[in-house]
Amino acid sequence: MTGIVDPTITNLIVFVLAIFVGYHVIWNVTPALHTPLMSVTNAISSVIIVGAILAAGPAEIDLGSIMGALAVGLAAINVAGGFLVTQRMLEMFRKKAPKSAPDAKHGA
Amino acid sequence: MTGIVDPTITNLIVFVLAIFVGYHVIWNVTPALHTPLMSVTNAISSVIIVGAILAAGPAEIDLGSIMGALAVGLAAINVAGGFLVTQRMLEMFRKKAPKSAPDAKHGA
Amino acid sequence: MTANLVALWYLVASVCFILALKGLSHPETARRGNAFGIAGMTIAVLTTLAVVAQGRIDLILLAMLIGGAIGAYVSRKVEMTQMPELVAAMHSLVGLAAVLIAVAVVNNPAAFGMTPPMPAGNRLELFIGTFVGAITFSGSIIAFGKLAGLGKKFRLFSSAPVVFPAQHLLNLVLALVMVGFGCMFFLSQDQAWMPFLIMMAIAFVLGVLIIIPIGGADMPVVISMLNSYSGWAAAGIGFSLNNTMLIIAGSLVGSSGAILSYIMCKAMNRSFFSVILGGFGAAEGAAAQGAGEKPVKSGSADDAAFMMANAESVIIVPGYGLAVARAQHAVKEMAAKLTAKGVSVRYAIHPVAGRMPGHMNVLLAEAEVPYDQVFEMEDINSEFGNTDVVLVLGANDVVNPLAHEKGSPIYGMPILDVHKARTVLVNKRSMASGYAGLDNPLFYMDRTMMVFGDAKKVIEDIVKAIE
Amino acid sequence: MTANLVALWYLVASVCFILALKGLSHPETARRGNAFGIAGMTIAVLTTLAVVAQGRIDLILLAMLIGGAIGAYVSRKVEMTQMPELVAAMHSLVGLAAVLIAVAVVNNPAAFGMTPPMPAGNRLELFIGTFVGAITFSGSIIAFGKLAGLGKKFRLFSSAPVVFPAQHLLNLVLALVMVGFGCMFFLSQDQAWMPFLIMMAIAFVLGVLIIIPIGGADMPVVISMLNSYSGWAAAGIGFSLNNTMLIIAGSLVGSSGAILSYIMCKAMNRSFFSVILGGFGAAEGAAAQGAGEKPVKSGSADDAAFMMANAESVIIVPGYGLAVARAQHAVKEMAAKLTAKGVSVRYAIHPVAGRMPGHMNVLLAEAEVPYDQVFEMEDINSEFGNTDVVLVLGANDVVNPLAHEKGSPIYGMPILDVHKARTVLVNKRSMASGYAGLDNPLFYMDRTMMVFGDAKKVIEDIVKAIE
Ligand SMILES: NC(=O)c1ccc[n+]([C@@H]2O[C@H](COP(=O)([O-])OP(=O)(O)OC[C@H]3O[C@@H](n4cnc5c(N)ncnc54)[C@H](OP(=O)(O)O)[C@@H]3O)[C@@H](O)[C@H]2O)c1
Ligand SMILES: NC(=O)c1ccc[n+]([C@@H]2O[C@H](COP(=O)([O-])OP(=O)(O)OC[C@H]3O[C@@H](n4cnc5c(N)ncnc54)[C@H](OP(=O)(O)O)[C@@H]3O)[C@@H](O)[C@H]2O)c1
Repeated sequence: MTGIVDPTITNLIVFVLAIFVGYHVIWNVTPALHTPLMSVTNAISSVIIVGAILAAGPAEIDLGSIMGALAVGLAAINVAGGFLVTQRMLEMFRKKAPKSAPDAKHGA
Repeated sequence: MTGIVDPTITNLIVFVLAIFVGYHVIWNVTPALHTPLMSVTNAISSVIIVGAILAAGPAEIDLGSIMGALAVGLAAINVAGGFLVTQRMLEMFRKKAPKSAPDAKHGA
Repeated sequence: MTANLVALWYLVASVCFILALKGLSHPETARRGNAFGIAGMTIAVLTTLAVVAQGRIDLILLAMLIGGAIGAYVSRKVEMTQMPELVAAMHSLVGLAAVLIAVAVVNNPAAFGMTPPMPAGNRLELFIGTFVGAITFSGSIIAFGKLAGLGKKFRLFSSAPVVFPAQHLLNLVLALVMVGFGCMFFLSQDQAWMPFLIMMAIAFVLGVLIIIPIGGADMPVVISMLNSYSGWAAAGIGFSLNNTMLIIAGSLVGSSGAILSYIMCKAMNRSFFSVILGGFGAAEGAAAQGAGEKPVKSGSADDAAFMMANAESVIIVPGYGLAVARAQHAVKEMAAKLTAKGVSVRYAIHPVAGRMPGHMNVLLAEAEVPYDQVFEMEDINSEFGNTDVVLVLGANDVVNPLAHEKGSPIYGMPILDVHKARTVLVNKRSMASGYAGLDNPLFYMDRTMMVFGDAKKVIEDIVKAIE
Repeated sequence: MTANLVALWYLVASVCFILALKGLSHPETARRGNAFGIAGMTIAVLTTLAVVAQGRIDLILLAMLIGGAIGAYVSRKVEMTQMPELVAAMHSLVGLAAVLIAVAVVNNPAAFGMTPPMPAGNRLELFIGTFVGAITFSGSIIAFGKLAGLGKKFRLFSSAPVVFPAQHLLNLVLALVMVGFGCMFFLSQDQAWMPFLIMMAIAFVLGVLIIIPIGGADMPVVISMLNSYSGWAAAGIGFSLNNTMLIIAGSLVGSSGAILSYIMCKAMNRSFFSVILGGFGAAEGAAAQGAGEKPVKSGSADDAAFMMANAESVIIVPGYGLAVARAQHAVKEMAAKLTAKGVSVRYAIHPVAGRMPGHMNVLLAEAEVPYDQVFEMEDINSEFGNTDVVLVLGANDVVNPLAHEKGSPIYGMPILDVHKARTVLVNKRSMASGYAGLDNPLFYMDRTMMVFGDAKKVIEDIVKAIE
């Protein structure tokens, strides 16, 4: 081929595929799980903490690393809060789980 | 980050995502469509013709380009045969399509 | 760690995130899904920490500790009834984090492996990530205010749509100006703080302006839309940092939020665009005026208890009022007493009852209501016609028969057909309107008896009265 | 074209392929799906042609023309009953193409944008792509032979499992040797034809050895598994050429083939591993021996016509015999006549009836049998008990009640419960066994009447006899 492919293009490919995956995974979710689903996706979107850590990383402290540390803190609230509150909600559902056992296969 | 990511890793990412997509797309296929599905996936796998064209590409003819041209021919049989025979099969199903109209929404 | 190893770990984390969403889509696998999410996040964070191991790791750990502690505390303390506010608040944090990261990138591209000056491609992606993040931040703040009922203190947070002339025109102009500065940032060769900051500021303003005209009744869609935005913001930052995991996780969240918004709009029979353009519920003043003039029949908790105890079949319709009164446990007790008396008791759940999709399911689950008594709208709507008594607990819009009347602002929204039951008991505190700000003809029917009072108090009285 | 533009077009093609599979999974969208597939392939080919525009484009076009013409001709001429052979043959082509490309890559890595000597990573990927391709090729040839019934001429293609002592051990040793040469190829610095060619040769042999012990009855799983392999081969070549489209399309096909195999194994109640390890149906000699001793009742086409015309309900069970006799159109005519007489006629389709999953559906569709008369196994299995007459047309294994008996080779395979009907008519040419090589107790029941003869002939006679 003529030359090297830009990383942006590769990212775009990944982006498109991930959208397809997201679409298919969510499409059949039951309405009863909408609230936990929202809180878990919220927690996942705080994976942005990765960018924040990189920003806060450099050894000498400057504007960037302060911003980064702030962002780490904000995202960390989300990470902890999101997953824990989801877990709390799902614990509530669980008590009745055995009743919905016939649904199990769909989960495969 | 420390250094450049190997293209193989990027390819691996694409690979994993594509497997997820394939899995989700196929999982709910109706048994009645298994045969056309097989013939269309067969046609799609002959996208390997792309590699064959690249192999046959170089201006001077050598072992590689002969192999390439052969591969182009083989893959082309598949491309044409696969899609056309799928179409032929689906034409047969179509005559009864209106009857299954209520199913249409699932296709979304 | 080499870049390759980092990328591999990130891939593992991405797969965990996919499995998390996959798990969350079915009740049986939901908890496992959450565990996958936690695993993915742990891997992602540890890997990144290893990357910056030589840097100011103390600062990072401190920030994580503080943030994590706050998050854990909030998640412990939050009432299930406050979930919508919580989610909105969290979206705003993601948006703000994205903006802060963008500032850090502009400040020192080298820290992210770009050799300054930043490449044009990254600048474009950074621009997109920044404005999506900023809009997510300020928009979520407004949504949070509306949901938390801050409208009484600040008109900005009014649950009614805040509208003014030429609003959409203003938004359009602002958006264009923002894109203009974005292009300026994109085209400039050096750091270019000025266009960047102006663009950011406009995006913050836009976020506010986009959300204020949207009425409280449409907030579920808005939350889910902001959910989607927060994902796209993460993906945008991922593009500019060349980080595939951020891209994958971000677009998973982005597309799932978009799909949820779509599903919800369908459940409310509203077009997505009319929700986004806002102004719904503006008729409220006029419609609510009629209240108080027409006669209503009202009764006591004892009357209600008597009627239900002597019925063969009772359907309970929980709504937002039940949630704020935190009466879910009391309801369960009441249902148990009725069942013991041989009455068939079922719950009818409207998909947008409460303040968040699926909210009522969570509340009833919290109260450990048996699964087989809980029915979704489609499954039970045909049953109201041959039901003796329906008890509406703090629900209003979702049982408003105006939805069947052309011209009403909620025309076409699917509702629970409560008005078809032989007797309708409605518990609420007053004749005030619900979220959509509409009067409700159901309350004035001959077969309807109002039982005024706080839901929890009334139900407890009913429990006492059933002997 | 720049590399970026090429990559973008390839992305568009990949999306088309995804949409193609998505479309193919529902009857309503299937044709659109195929159109997407064609569009994707067209984009992929045109883009690649643009890349090599300065090269020997004439040679390429010629090869494409010849190949395309052959493909088009075959697709026009092939009988629907020969689909399994066709698919197997096509898989072998993909496998061979992959091998040829690998040879070309080894010969001149520069043509594929690699600066010689080939990087180690690419060498590894090439090794994998080559042996998967080679196994796909030779394995598909064997599958083709078994399906096309070449077993009578060449024992290699025998539809019965070809087994010999220490077979699995031999395969294992060969596989290890192959991997050994693969590693040698991987580690060597220069062109290294020797280990490459030896590895390839062993892979060809392995393909044969892997498929011959698998009995004809398991061929549907094998085809679908080879389908999957052909996809992985394409993906492997994609890795070594750094071509994401090949990777995406290849892994789509690979995973879909794997899933189909899994679904099918479940439909036959066989474990995937036991299928792959082969040897199923070895009990055939012993089981089939019993035939010819026990008495069977046999009747003429006239008898059959009389019984069906006087029944209230008839279920037709088509099988492989119907397919080879090409009697699908005759069946439809017969059903129409019976329906005109007021008989309720339905078709019961077993998921693995015929020689390919979904095969019977295609055949009945070809004959334009009304959709609402065609039932899948789960939907109709409970109906046999109260059906007057069941007409089994060239089906054998899928109605073999031995499947309910522990110890029989097909124990556990879900079958159509034909033996529960009041009267069973079975049409086949002789008392010979079916694909699994087992005798069928159904034929010896008191309520069963055999109608010997070619399916088409018999049905035509029945049509004439119904007046
Ligand atoms: N689920 C979602 O996703 C979501 C999210 C946001 C908005 N919405 C919208 O919210 C509405 C939901 O309908 P809904 O019927 O559940 O709620 P609603 O229409 O808002 O009505 C709730 C009713 O509960 C009463 N109430 C409040 N506190 C109470 C208490 N402590 N005890 C007893 N009653 C109390 C209120 O009347 P009084 O003041 O007279 O007591 C009010 O009329 C829909 O319009 C929906 O579109 C839904
Ligand atoms: N669908 C798939 O995916 C697939 C693919 C490969 C293998 N298989 C296997 O194939 C079997 C399918 O079961 P099946 O019941 O459909 O077929 P089967 O068990 O192979 O039986 C077919 C019967 O049709 C009879 N027959 C052949 N030619 C005929 C003609 N011209 N007219 C009338 N009868 C004729 C044969 O008996 P005579 O010789 O006495 O006429 C034979 O017993 C299963 O074992 C399945 O696992 C399935």
